[in-house]
Amino acid sequence: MFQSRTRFATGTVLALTAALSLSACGGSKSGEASASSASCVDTSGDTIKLGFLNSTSGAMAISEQTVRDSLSLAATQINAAGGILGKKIEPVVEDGASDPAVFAEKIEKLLTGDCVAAVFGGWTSASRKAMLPVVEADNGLLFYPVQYEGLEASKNIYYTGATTNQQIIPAMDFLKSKGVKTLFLAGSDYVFPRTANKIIKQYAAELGIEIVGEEYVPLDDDDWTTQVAKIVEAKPDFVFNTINGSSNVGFVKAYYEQGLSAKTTPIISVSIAEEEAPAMGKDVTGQFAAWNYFQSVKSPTNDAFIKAFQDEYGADRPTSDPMEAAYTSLYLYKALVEKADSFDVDEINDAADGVTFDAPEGTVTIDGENHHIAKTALIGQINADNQFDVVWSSEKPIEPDPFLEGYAWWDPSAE
Amino acid sequence: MDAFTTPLLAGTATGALLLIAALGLALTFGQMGVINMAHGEFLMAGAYTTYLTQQVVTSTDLSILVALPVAFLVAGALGLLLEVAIIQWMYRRPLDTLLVTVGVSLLLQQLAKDVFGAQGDPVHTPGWLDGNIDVLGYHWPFRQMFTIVLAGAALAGLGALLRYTAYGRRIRATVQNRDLAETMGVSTRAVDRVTFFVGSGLAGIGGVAVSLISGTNPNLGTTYIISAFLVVVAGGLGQLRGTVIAAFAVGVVTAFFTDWFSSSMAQVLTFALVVVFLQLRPQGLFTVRARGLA
Amino acid sequence: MKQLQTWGRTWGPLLAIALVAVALLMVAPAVLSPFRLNNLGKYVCWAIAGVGIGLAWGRGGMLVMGQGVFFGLGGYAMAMHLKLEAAMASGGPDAVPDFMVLYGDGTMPGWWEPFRSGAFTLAAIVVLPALVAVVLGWAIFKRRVKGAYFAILTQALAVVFATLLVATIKQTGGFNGLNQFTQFFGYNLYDPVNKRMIYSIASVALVVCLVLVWQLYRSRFGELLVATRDAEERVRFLGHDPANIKLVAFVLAAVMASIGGALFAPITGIISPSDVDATASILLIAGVALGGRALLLGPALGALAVGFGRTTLSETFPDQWTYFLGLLFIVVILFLPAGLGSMWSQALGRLRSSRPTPTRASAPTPTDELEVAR
Amino acid sequence: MNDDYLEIRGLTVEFDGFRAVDAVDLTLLQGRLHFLIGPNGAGKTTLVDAVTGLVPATGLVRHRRQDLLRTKPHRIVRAGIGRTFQTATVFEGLSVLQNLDIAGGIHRRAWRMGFARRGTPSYVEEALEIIGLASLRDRPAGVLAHGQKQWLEIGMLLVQDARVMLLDEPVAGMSTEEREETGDLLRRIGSERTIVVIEHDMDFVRTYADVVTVMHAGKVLAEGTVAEIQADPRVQQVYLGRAHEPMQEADHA
Repeated sequence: MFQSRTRFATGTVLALTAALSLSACGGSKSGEASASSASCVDTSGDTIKLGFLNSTSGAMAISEQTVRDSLSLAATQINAAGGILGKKIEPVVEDGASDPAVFAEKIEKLLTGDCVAAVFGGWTSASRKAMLPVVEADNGLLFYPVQYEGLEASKNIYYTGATTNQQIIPAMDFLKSKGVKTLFLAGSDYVFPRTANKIIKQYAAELGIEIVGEEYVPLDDDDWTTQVAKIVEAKPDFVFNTINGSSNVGFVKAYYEQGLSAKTTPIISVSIAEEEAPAMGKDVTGQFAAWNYFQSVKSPTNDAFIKAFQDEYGADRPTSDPMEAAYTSLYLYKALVEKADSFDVDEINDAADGVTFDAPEGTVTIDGENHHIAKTALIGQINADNQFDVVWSSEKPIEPDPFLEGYAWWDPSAE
Repeated sequence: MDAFTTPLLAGTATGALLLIAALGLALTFGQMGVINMAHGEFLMAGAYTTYLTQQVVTSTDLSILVALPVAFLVAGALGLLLEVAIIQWMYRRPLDTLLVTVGVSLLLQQLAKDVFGAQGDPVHTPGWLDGNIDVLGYHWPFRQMFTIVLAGAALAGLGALLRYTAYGRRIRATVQNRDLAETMGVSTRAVDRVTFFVGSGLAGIGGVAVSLISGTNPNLGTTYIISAFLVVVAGGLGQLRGTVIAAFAVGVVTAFFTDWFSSSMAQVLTFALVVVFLQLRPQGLFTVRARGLA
Repeated sequence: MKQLQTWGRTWGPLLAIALVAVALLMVAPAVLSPFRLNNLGKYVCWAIAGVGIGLAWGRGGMLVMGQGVFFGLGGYAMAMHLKLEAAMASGGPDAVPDFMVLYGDGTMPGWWEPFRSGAFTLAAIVVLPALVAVVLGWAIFKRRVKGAYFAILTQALAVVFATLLVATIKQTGGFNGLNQFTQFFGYNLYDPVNKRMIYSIASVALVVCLVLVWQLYRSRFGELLVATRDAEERVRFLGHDPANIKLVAFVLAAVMASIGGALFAPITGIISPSDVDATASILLIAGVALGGRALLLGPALGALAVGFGRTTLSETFPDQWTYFLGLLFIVVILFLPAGLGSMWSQALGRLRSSRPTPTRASAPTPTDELEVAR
Repeated sequence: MNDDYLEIRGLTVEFDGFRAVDAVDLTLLQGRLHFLIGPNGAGKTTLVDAVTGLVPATGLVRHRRQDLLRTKPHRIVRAGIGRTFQTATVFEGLSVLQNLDIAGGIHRRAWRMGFARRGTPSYVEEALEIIGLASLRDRPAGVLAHGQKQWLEIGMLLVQDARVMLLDEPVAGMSTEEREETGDLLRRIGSERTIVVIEHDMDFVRTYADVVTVMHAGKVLAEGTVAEIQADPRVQQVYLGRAHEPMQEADHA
């Protein structure tokens, strides 16, 4: 060991590896990029592969599993009714593991490896943002079923959840109609609440509603005591809640603990639905939520949807807005393909405008321009059974406007 | 006025919670040099115990009182199991113990997710805790006062155990000089187990208090554990006094930062403060035995 | 025979590194689909960070549980540049990233400005983590904070870092992170040939890091580092400040993690807080523990294995991945603390003479921190 | 006389109000074997700890015009002050040669540390000869006999080129022959160094000491040759509380 005679040979190794890598570096510059490989989707057989990409592990698993369930239900129903263009759906399921990078990896696998015709899934904006460049590069299709903060449109993504002008803005209209003068904003410290509140603040100025406070807590933090104390002090007419996930429980508990209630300072939420309401450990009767679908919506389509879902997964399982949006997304895909009479992405996009489906929430229509769908906004009030009584509705479907171009008061560059 | 009282009182309650969580950590670390990364999951176990107790004991008013001893036993038993199954084999490898317990922590979280679901289950606050008292404009919830009382009781109980019982004397002897204690006929193995049981059991009690804040969820442990570790680091070793002061300091300071800036910034600033604090007072952390270095 | 042994000791490891290089740079591109190759590229990025962890933890005894922070510094530095490249390609030289327009007021923080320059970005990927590591390491090591305290502080750092990222939406994209890159230093990021190029760069970076630690491990510094791990106070009485020795290893590990992160961003097309938080940091440790923390190739191969396992296991048993990970920690650390690679070394050692290995690097004896902990 | 000696003035070490070392004055000259004796708890090891920067102290410790109390431990080593510990602390996994080599680090520039060892440095060879372990050069230090470990540690001090060597009970637990060898070794290397030995074994002290300092309760009780010390009634008082043949039975613990 001591009498090592070998001269240290780092240089040699470096030269070797450099040479190896150079051989692999014959890349092409931007602009002259080779056209993306032609779609590998196989439409010759009597089945068509569709990708279901939801997190079945990690923090988002509980939410996304419900979406997975309703997608499976829709696939079963469609197959029982003869499939899409006569082809049975063959689902290829993948776990996004609540990690955006995994979503990006898996959608690539689904599109280029499994050659699925379309992918359904994603929940967090982070996962959608991660999938967007991949699905655009591969010219694939993604159906995203969750309400989100808007400000996005891609020709390769169909958004079947609400954008802000179908949930946030109607909620503000509802507050105005209730004569609300002062509003307190409470949200998780991430993109959706921050963006939603930016819109709320600008629209509130327009409506003459005063924002008397704005508080954020990290996603995984449950202690809202200090922030709720500020609500107590500010005495707002209403609290606009954009908190996500389990942090809601901490908020609601702290809120009741310090003597607030639906009578004194009601909350309107955009992420508490049928599943979350009973998990608060508090009687939340009388509080409000803004969605486009409630289990309590009265329509034959909804009754059939609820029955089918509960037959499949158990009578105790509630149905909620994202589940309905996911269910709807698969039927919309079917309608799209059948109208285009093709599984080809470009042909589907050409045929997209005006495609409708009689969904559990009511009739929805695709906007061919921005790939969002026209939806009716609903405000529900929680009753003693943890179901929502619809107390306000936009009456007719609202055209999607993800960039809020139709709203004069909206100034994206203002704070 | 309540710009001062709110963070002070709310922070004290947070500090009390951190204290309950940190006591067990400080105890096992001080005695055995073991950092148990699954300690947060013992908090979680305490919270789920509260939920389950409420399924059995239908009177919400009683259920919390029943849950306290049950949670202590459940979390303590988990700790004991961990000690017997894994930790006792690796006392000479403290860093490895830390990593193994990371694995245990992952397992327990996933297990909770599979058994109880990721959604989290509701825990109902008993009527006698459901209310508040107006302290200079801050509607101080009874629940927070209860947490402080609970921490005081845990501290007093632990102090009494250490001071007045035979086991306590053995624990103190082992902490001060393990080898000597052993030659004096103390079974340090048995003492270690008792310590682990008590330390983990305290986390179970903390879990009951946490469940009153946020119900249950599988990630509940991770929320509090980092702060509890910072408390142990800042508090130094061997003395409960350091842990007590550090817990309340971290709780109150975090509450003030939250009030002034935001929760996110409060986390960042509190961490920075602990690092700065270590610059000023590393003595509590540092001893060298001169006669033999090996 | 003896000569052969000497030859093998010196050149054996290099030969092994060369085998890794051939496998990554020639075999893998030939047999894997572009998608799988890209995945492998992702694991390679983790492996680069893993090599650094092996240096700091395996040889230096510093359990770095927050390497995600440095992974993130490099990843975000690179991502900022890619984001600006994408913006400038579509909106001219003064364009700002899309998310700043969407979520902010359309103005860019001043500290983003220099990242328009590719050269600055490359320098930042090395200098930034080094600076942070020096400041932090100085503060911690000089005050003789070590063992479990050190591990906890680094993990807390990762938690704080992720929280900070999530909360600064207008500056870092928050929870969504940075994504939607279009090009990589002028090359189209979605061209398969260019993707292979980036993969190759990552592989070369890994090989370079391996050669670097090979030289370090056989150097006097390497011996001193192991000596510091096993008996820190004794090293002080050899006239060395252990803090400096540890600092060097810690900084090198930080820079390696940063390089791994910097390549992770273009390979996966995204860097977000969940790639750099405490959980991500734990995952990095898992690979190193599995492969063999103190071995030359152990950390890298372990990281590759964990990355591969994560993908395949989550494809096969989506819900069980966490169980596998948890069990991996328990089983490996409890029964095989020196990692899977140690079995190979032991087998090799039995073939050789009974002479002691030069540095007892592979057998951890972390009693030192216990002494101090008391 | 050059300035190559160790000067201690008013050295005081306090632990929580207890004075372990109390205003000690000592001058330790080059070329002599100094012995530091005293009952347990007299403050001998603490004195060495204070000189080498292991415990904080007040007063003055000067070597070559450098105030050691204001110097960090590793800088004290670099200034030429080396020490050993009661329990031999060598790197058990490293070979004898490597142990010596690693001690030579202070002779190298920082960047040179990045290179592997090539050949054996001359000062390592020299030390190896002096401590008589040349034949065991490739043996791991962990398998050495107790005495050999102590010699190796002394060898490491030689490699460090320590001008002042503070040895804490180097012959404890050694056989008679090993003691003799150690004593001869100390004589050999002591001619051009300042060597201080803490020792309990009075036979050893009698045979090799040039100067003996007796410490008691943190203070210097007496100083002088072996004969002078033995004759000192205060020393006898300290050791046994009565005045007959004191040192023979001095404790070994």
